[in-house]
Amino acid sequence: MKETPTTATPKKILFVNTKAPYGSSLARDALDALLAASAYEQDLSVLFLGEAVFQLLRNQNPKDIGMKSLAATLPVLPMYDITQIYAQESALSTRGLSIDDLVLPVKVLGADEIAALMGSQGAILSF
Amino acid sequence: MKETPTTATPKKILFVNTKAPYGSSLARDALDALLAASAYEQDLSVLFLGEAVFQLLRNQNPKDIGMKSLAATLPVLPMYDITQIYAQESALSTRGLSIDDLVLPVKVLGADEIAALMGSQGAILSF
Amino acid sequence: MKLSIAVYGAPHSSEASESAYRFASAACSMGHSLIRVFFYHDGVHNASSLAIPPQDETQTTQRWQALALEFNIDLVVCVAAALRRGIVNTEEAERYDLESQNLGKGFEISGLGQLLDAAVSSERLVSFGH
Amino acid sequence: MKLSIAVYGAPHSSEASESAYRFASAACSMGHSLIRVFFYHDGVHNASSLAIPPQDETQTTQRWQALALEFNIDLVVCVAAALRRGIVNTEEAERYDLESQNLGKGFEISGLGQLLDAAVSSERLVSFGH
Amino acid sequence: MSLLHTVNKSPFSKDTLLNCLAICQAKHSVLLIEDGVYGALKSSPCREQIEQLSAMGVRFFALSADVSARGIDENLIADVTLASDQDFVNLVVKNNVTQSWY
Amino acid sequence: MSLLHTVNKSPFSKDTLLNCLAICQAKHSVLLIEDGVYGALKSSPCREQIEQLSAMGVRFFALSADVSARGIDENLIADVTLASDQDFVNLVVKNNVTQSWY
Repeated sequence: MKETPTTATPKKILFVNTKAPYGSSLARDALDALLAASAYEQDLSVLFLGEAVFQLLRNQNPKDIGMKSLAATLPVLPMYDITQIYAQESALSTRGLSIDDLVLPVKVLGADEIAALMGSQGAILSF
Repeated sequence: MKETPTTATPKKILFVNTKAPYGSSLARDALDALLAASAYEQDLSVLFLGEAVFQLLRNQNPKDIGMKSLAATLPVLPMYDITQIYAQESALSTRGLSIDDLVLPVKVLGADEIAALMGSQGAILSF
Repeated sequence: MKLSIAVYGAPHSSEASESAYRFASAACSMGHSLIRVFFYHDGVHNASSLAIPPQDETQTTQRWQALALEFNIDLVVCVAAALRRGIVNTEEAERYDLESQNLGKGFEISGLGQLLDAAVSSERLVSFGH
Repeated sequence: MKLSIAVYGAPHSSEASESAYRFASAACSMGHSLIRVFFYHDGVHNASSLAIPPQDETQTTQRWQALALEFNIDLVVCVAAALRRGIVNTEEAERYDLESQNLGKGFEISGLGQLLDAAVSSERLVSFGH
Repeated sequence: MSLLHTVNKSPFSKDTLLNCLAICQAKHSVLLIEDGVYGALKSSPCREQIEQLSAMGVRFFALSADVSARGIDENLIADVTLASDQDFVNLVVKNNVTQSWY
Repeated sequence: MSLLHTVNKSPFSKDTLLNCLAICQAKHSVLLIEDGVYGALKSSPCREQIEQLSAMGVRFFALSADVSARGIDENLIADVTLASDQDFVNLVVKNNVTQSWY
């Protein structure tokens, strides 16, 4: 049987989110891609940069704008074995947000840690 | 014959441009709309705000990115009887541009003049 | 009051068409006369008869069609923007020898001049962009 | 080297698909193996068989088709993104009882998992967004 | 003449709201919609300008559906009034002309 | 590990380039494409950061086709090198991973 080494060892793949929810569908599309990816048994992590930290805010209620709540879906990530969830420290502080405002536990990273995280990946999916 | 007063007197209509060329097609789409509008004998004017002042730069050569030069088309505006052409003073200065860098003569406006121009219109088309 | 709106954003991808629809619906229910919705730039995708959003998501095309039918609104799609983006009616499909058309019922393809005409014939015009 | 790219922008509206194509073309001509182009979000419009840009503008769909044919590239369109935006193949058209299909020849509709698969099977993946 | 501005981009990442505020004058109204409602946050980078312009007679609104969607109802600047879709229509009708910033 | 960043938005109106530069380190490369090439202008709001990072070992490039398209060839920061489409491919190949900022 032919060996397929690239799939045998889990590959480190980072999903980078940079968009606020709802104004465009990219935030939702990134989450859909992440959930689909969870079936492939790779080493997945997800990072929320800049405006994307707004995706994590509690109390989202987008019913009146005809959309589904991201905040209602994001907490399922750990159930899909996605536990490496990161948010940019400066993005939170600039927006006056603390981790208590968020719908799921995240690890808060500074600039150097973000550079190290990105640099350690086998691939990055940018949203 | 039934009178149509709204079309009998030319209506003041302002085209407001806010986008850089090429990254999106909105700059081109705004210009197409303006040229189409010139056939209707209304009182047209056009204003370049923020990034849109980049539309007016000389020496654009977008052949290698598969697009048509805005700088090559914009100078036809006066031939279409569109002579009220305005650009935002602060947008030019922030970008290090002077009116000598532009492909057609424009009237440079400060913030108060822009507010007055917008306020005097019968309609604004925002791009 | 006579109103018109211009829509520059595609459904789903951008919130612009959602905002435009809610504005249109509110204006009509308040008794204003919405005479035209002009779809330009990515807004032309609002007119696609082939878009199939999941059942629990907004059915954009049908929603515009229903509103237009109830309140007698012109739904005008810019021909140049539509051709570039793959939205064609039967006439254009024949002209360009395409195997099918995909313009939703109730939408009309017309020239860019109809945007200026909307600005001239309405007392207010509002743009919804992305 | 084995490469894949992800395209999130629609032709004409955004420069993303132009940049993606030029990158793809350069990579192929340099002897790299471009194994997949994955079209997601507004990128699905790259696959429309009904888009008719003016003759002196870029014929996006045909350009991808020609490149894929010459260099044996998978052109994969995300099914969920495509259905929401009105890009359907014959199978989906039948399933949803639509009167026509508009997926360009050479493009294949598939699941979102193919994006991750591209990331796993390629040595490099580049995203082109708007 | 009265002028309505709509703004649909967040000032945390784009200069859209800043550009709008730069030309705002008394009797103008500004309606924040879509991602523009983030501009009404107490942490907004435009908070100072909004409060100054508000004191000068510019009126500020945020579309209620977009505020609720984003979960920020509790954190808005006091000078910004929530507006329904009907209020949006009334703002368009009452002002002579509308400039959409996007 | 080496990292390539691509940036396609103008820093005169969006914070995309600024966000990228905030996490840039020595051995990273930054390629400005599409409207991102305005970031290479001498008048760029990010000029100082680019020059500082360049001195620290970050390499900066601007896609030549996009620079010419916009007519800004004559006004670029000296630390930014013009790149062809082939150079873009080589940058992707030589760096371990690419983050696209858009």
